[in-house]
Amino acid sequence: MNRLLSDPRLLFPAALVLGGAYMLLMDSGSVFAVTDILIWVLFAASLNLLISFGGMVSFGHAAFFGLGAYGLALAIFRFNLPLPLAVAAGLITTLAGATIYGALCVRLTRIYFSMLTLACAEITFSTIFQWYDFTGGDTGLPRFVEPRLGLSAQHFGLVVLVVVLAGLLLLWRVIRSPLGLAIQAVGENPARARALGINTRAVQFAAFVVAAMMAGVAGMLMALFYGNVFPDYASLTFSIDVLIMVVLGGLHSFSGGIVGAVVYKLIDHLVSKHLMLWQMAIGVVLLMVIIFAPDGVVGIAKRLKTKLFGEARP
Amino acid sequence: MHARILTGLLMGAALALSGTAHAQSAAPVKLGVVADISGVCGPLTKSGLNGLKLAVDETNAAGGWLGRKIDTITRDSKTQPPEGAKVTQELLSVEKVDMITGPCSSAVLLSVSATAKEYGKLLWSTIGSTQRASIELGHPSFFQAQANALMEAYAAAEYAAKQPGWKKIVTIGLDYEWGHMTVEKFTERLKQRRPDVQVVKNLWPKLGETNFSSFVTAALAEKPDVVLSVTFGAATVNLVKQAKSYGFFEQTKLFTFLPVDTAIALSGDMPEGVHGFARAPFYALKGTGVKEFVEKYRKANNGEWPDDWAVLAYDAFGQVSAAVKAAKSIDTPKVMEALAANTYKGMRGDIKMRKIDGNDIAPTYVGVIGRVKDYPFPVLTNVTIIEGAQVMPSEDEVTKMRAAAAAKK
Amino acid sequence: MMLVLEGLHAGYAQGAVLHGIDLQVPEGKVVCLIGRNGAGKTSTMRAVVHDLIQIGQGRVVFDGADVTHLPAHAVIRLGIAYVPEDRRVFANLTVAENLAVPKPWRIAGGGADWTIARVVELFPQLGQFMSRKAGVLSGGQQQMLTIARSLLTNPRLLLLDEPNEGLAPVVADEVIAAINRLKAEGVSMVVSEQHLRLVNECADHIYAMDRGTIVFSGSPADLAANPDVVRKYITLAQH
Amino acid sequence: MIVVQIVNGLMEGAMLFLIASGLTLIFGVSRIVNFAHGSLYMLGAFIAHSLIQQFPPAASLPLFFAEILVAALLVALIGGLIEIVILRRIYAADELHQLIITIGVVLIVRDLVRLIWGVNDLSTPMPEALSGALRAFGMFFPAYQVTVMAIGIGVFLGLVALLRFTRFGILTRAATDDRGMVALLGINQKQIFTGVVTLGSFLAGLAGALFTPYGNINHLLDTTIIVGAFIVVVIGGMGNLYGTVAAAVAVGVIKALGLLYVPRLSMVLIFLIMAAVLVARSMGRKAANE
Repeated sequence: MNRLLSDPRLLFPAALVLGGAYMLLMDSGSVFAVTDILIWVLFAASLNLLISFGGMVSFGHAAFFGLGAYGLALAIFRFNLPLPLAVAAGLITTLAGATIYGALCVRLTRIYFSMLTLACAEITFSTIFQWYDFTGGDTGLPRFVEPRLGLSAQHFGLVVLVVVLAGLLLLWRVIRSPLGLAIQAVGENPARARALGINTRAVQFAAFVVAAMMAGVAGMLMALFYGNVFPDYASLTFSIDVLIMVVLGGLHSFSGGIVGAVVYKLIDHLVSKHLMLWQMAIGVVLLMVIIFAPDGVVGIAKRLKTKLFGEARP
Repeated sequence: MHARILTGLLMGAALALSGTAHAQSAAPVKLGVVADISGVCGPLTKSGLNGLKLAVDETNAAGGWLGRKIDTITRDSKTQPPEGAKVTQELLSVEKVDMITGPCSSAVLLSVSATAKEYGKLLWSTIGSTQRASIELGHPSFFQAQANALMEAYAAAEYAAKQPGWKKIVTIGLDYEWGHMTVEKFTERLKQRRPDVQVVKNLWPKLGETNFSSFVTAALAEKPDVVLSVTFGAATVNLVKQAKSYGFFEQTKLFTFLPVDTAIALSGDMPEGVHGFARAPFYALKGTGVKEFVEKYRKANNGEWPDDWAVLAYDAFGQVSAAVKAAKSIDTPKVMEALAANTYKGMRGDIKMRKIDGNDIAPTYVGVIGRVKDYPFPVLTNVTIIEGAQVMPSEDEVTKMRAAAAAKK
Repeated sequence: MMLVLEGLHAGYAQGAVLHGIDLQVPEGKVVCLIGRNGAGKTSTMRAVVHDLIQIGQGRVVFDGADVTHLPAHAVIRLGIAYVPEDRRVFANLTVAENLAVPKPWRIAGGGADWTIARVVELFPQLGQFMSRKAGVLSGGQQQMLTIARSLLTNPRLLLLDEPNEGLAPVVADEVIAAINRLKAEGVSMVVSEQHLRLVNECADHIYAMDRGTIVFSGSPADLAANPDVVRKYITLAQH
Repeated sequence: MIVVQIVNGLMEGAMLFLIASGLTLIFGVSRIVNFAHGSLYMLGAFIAHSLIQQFPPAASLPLFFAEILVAALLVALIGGLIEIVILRRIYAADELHQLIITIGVVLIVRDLVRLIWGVNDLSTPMPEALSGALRAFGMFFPAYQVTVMAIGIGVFLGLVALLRFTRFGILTRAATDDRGMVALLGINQKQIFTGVVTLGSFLAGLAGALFTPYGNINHLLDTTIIVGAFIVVVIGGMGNLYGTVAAAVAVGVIKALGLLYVPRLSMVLIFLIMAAVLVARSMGRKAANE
């Protein structure tokens, strides 16, 4: 049973069927909430690839979320391109950003890498924020398209589900591929990887681009979901939120980013009614998790499981 | 193994989220408040919420709307547009609110407005004032209860045009939409009225700047007659305090956005003679019920004075209230119809919404800072009221602006 | 016994590297750890002072006291000093400042107390460079500085990790002379190396390591009688 | 005109230095990217505000500076407590966990400030004696800013002396080079960490307290300040006090001149410099791979 569930060939179709049923059967309110979570799941999973497997902590992952969203929105709003071409434009914009930033960032390691990603993201944010004539500046491009392309909540939710699952599957495949193994080798110990003849920079660059592209896809989904784009998509707040999700979920496992996004959004939802104290609530949870359960929610679950069902077989 | 946790969590999430969609009871009217509680807009929002609460409580005490109580459901947009869209969607689809109010920042207002449009539910704004919400992106369920930013820029220009000594102007505008639009439209209108006036320099501090000294010296270097500062809240306080130490107020004049909260924040540090424009300074209001409101408000809020945001929230609710009564319905089209048809006698005098852009034909208050014995903080004196009708873009212009925005696509 | 390791297991995040080390250092003696790169010599020393490594099973006993779970600085304060392989001088501090960091945690009494004057006497070169940044010193000078710096904590046991690695023969001679002088003063030592020089010149007892275990234990004479051990676990000396 | 702007830039540089110096010291020793530094700055500002409200210094400059100092000391105490209660538990954790925990502190402090002082903009009167401008060389020099600049220079010299000549300073620099080795010489790292974090917090609190009468304070000061402080610390070489001075002055001057010549690029400009410094670092030295 266990093995069956951890096998992607069964897991993903199962998630598709269950999720699809959920999307089609539930009321719009719940579908909206789950759609929003799914988009963050893909965003967080993409950062998780970079952090948990590549050992690269990006402070500026939202840059690509923003680039994807704006690439798509501008293609539609400024150039009246049809959706497929706009999607291509979003991907190309993200790819361009990822190539430039990635080439620069992978030259650095650890905190210097993080700081450079921060600088790159802030440059992206500032450019979007200040380029009024083109990007619409701080007020963005509200309603550049009908929210959800005019689809019903349920149908759009289904589209998001399919895209997000496909994205996750792709990330999963990347991690299991030779490239993924190289990424992990570099992430664990760059010196040893170099000694094994791996071109560490090339591998890190590849990981950076893959993660960025998935973040771009998430950004495009968000843009279409609300029919709006705003500079906030590329903001430090978004970068930090997604970083928190990954840590909250737990490092060093594929599900960390996914679980983290879900848990973060749930906490956010639960405390959102306590208007004055939601930040403190998230702060306290973060402190608790890092001090008492540094391997995150996934780690807690693993330990619980070991306790309940005995030692897990590797 | 991961998989099981994942599915479990997703299921849990679904249950938790759907659980909030409790059954509808026909009784209360639900008013969704999308408020920018955390973030730059926090202070303005807090006053606005106080004003709204006072109005809702009074209305409920008097039996509510059409015999139905009013429930407010408040959410924090965190001053982030995507979050604003998200909570609006939640309020409309899960909580099934009947109307929405609240946003402060232009960007959040626009994102909330886009979602409200989709549901055709009334959205009224009392803090956020970007004209994009009423004109370019206007829609039949949007109601702007104050002079929008464009009208305000024109009003400021009308006032400036009447100051014969103001010939050479430097502008300091926060580097975002409100700053840029106001500087641009102010200049445009002023040039029409007074071709002899020159705007010699535009300076653009970034949003969130705390050190204005370089901007002050750069402005003073031009030896202007007046400096127009399109800033609000913290930025205005920083600018005024820092300008003082350069002897700014001995060398030139300042003309800026000065709602009551900013004047209170500056208090003792506010130099006399600063020219300011505001949306609803209670001490300058000539309409009905002002004195009673101030008393009630202070009693409910530990003696705090109501600022423009509190007044506007209260006054706008009164206006909607009257429209609901007149329409005998809370349906958006009917309420909008009533808003456009009826004149409301509020604190800002007789006021009425214009149908084409859903904008109140509302005044702007402009004056000079002075001190009077009634209030422990500086107030605008010799207040000129620039009537909304005088600065509103005509219906033709609105149509043209909408067409231009559509063509720019 | 000065130091006893009992069935010690230890490792890093990536996995275990020591698999049950048993080792004893008698008071006043020099024990040599030999073995090739990656045999576990450095990890063994780190396990004693808890530097960067996590201890699993087993015990570390120093002078009769169990120190297995003490933090690094507390172990040092009991009288162990560690001179790491890569020296780790404070590059941006001057030689004098480097020497000002340690404190004589253990007051030995009498002439055994180390002072700056005495370490300079041991390594006269250091005296000339007191105000120079440690980062610009040569490898040999850095090695001397590191040993001197460690001595200023007044250790009873000194752990020297490949002190001759990468040093010119002349400088290595100087280091060996210093080791012999310390031995004469009664400091117990654990010295690791890949070659045979130190073994021949100072060792009282020898352990050979391979893949995280002890594969040989004996006196220099025992080692000489086992050419197989030498061939298998020692890199042939280049000099 | 340019001269005036450069002078302004220098004065802003002094303020930036006060904020960034503590951050760089803490980073140097603990390698923690301390997002909570901005929160401590904000606390300094609010505590100074409350003190000045409670005991108005009126014309008494000594009382005013005493209040500033008390505010900074209280922040130092809070910072020390945060180190002992929270940060100390995670020195062995990886950098990401350390970073996130400081973000947790930011979120908690921000809500605490909202609870205690509310959300309104607060302004504190400037002491009469420092509110004017000094006139020299045909230019206005605002007395308060000149004072802050003098304090900035004083703090710099004090820090240099502290780091050079005291045992605490030598240990701090040694720990900045290699904190593991410091422990291997028998020094209890925790004491150095607590000391440095307390000192850094004091500097953050001092900067915040000094800002109080100069501008408007609200619960957003933390975010407003922290990114700027990071930029200075990164350009200055992360952990390098001298570099931080140079970077603070450079950023101050570039900002002041930038608004004259490239007003619309001011935001991007500083980040471009930061990126350029980092990239140059990767090309120039191997220092990035430590």
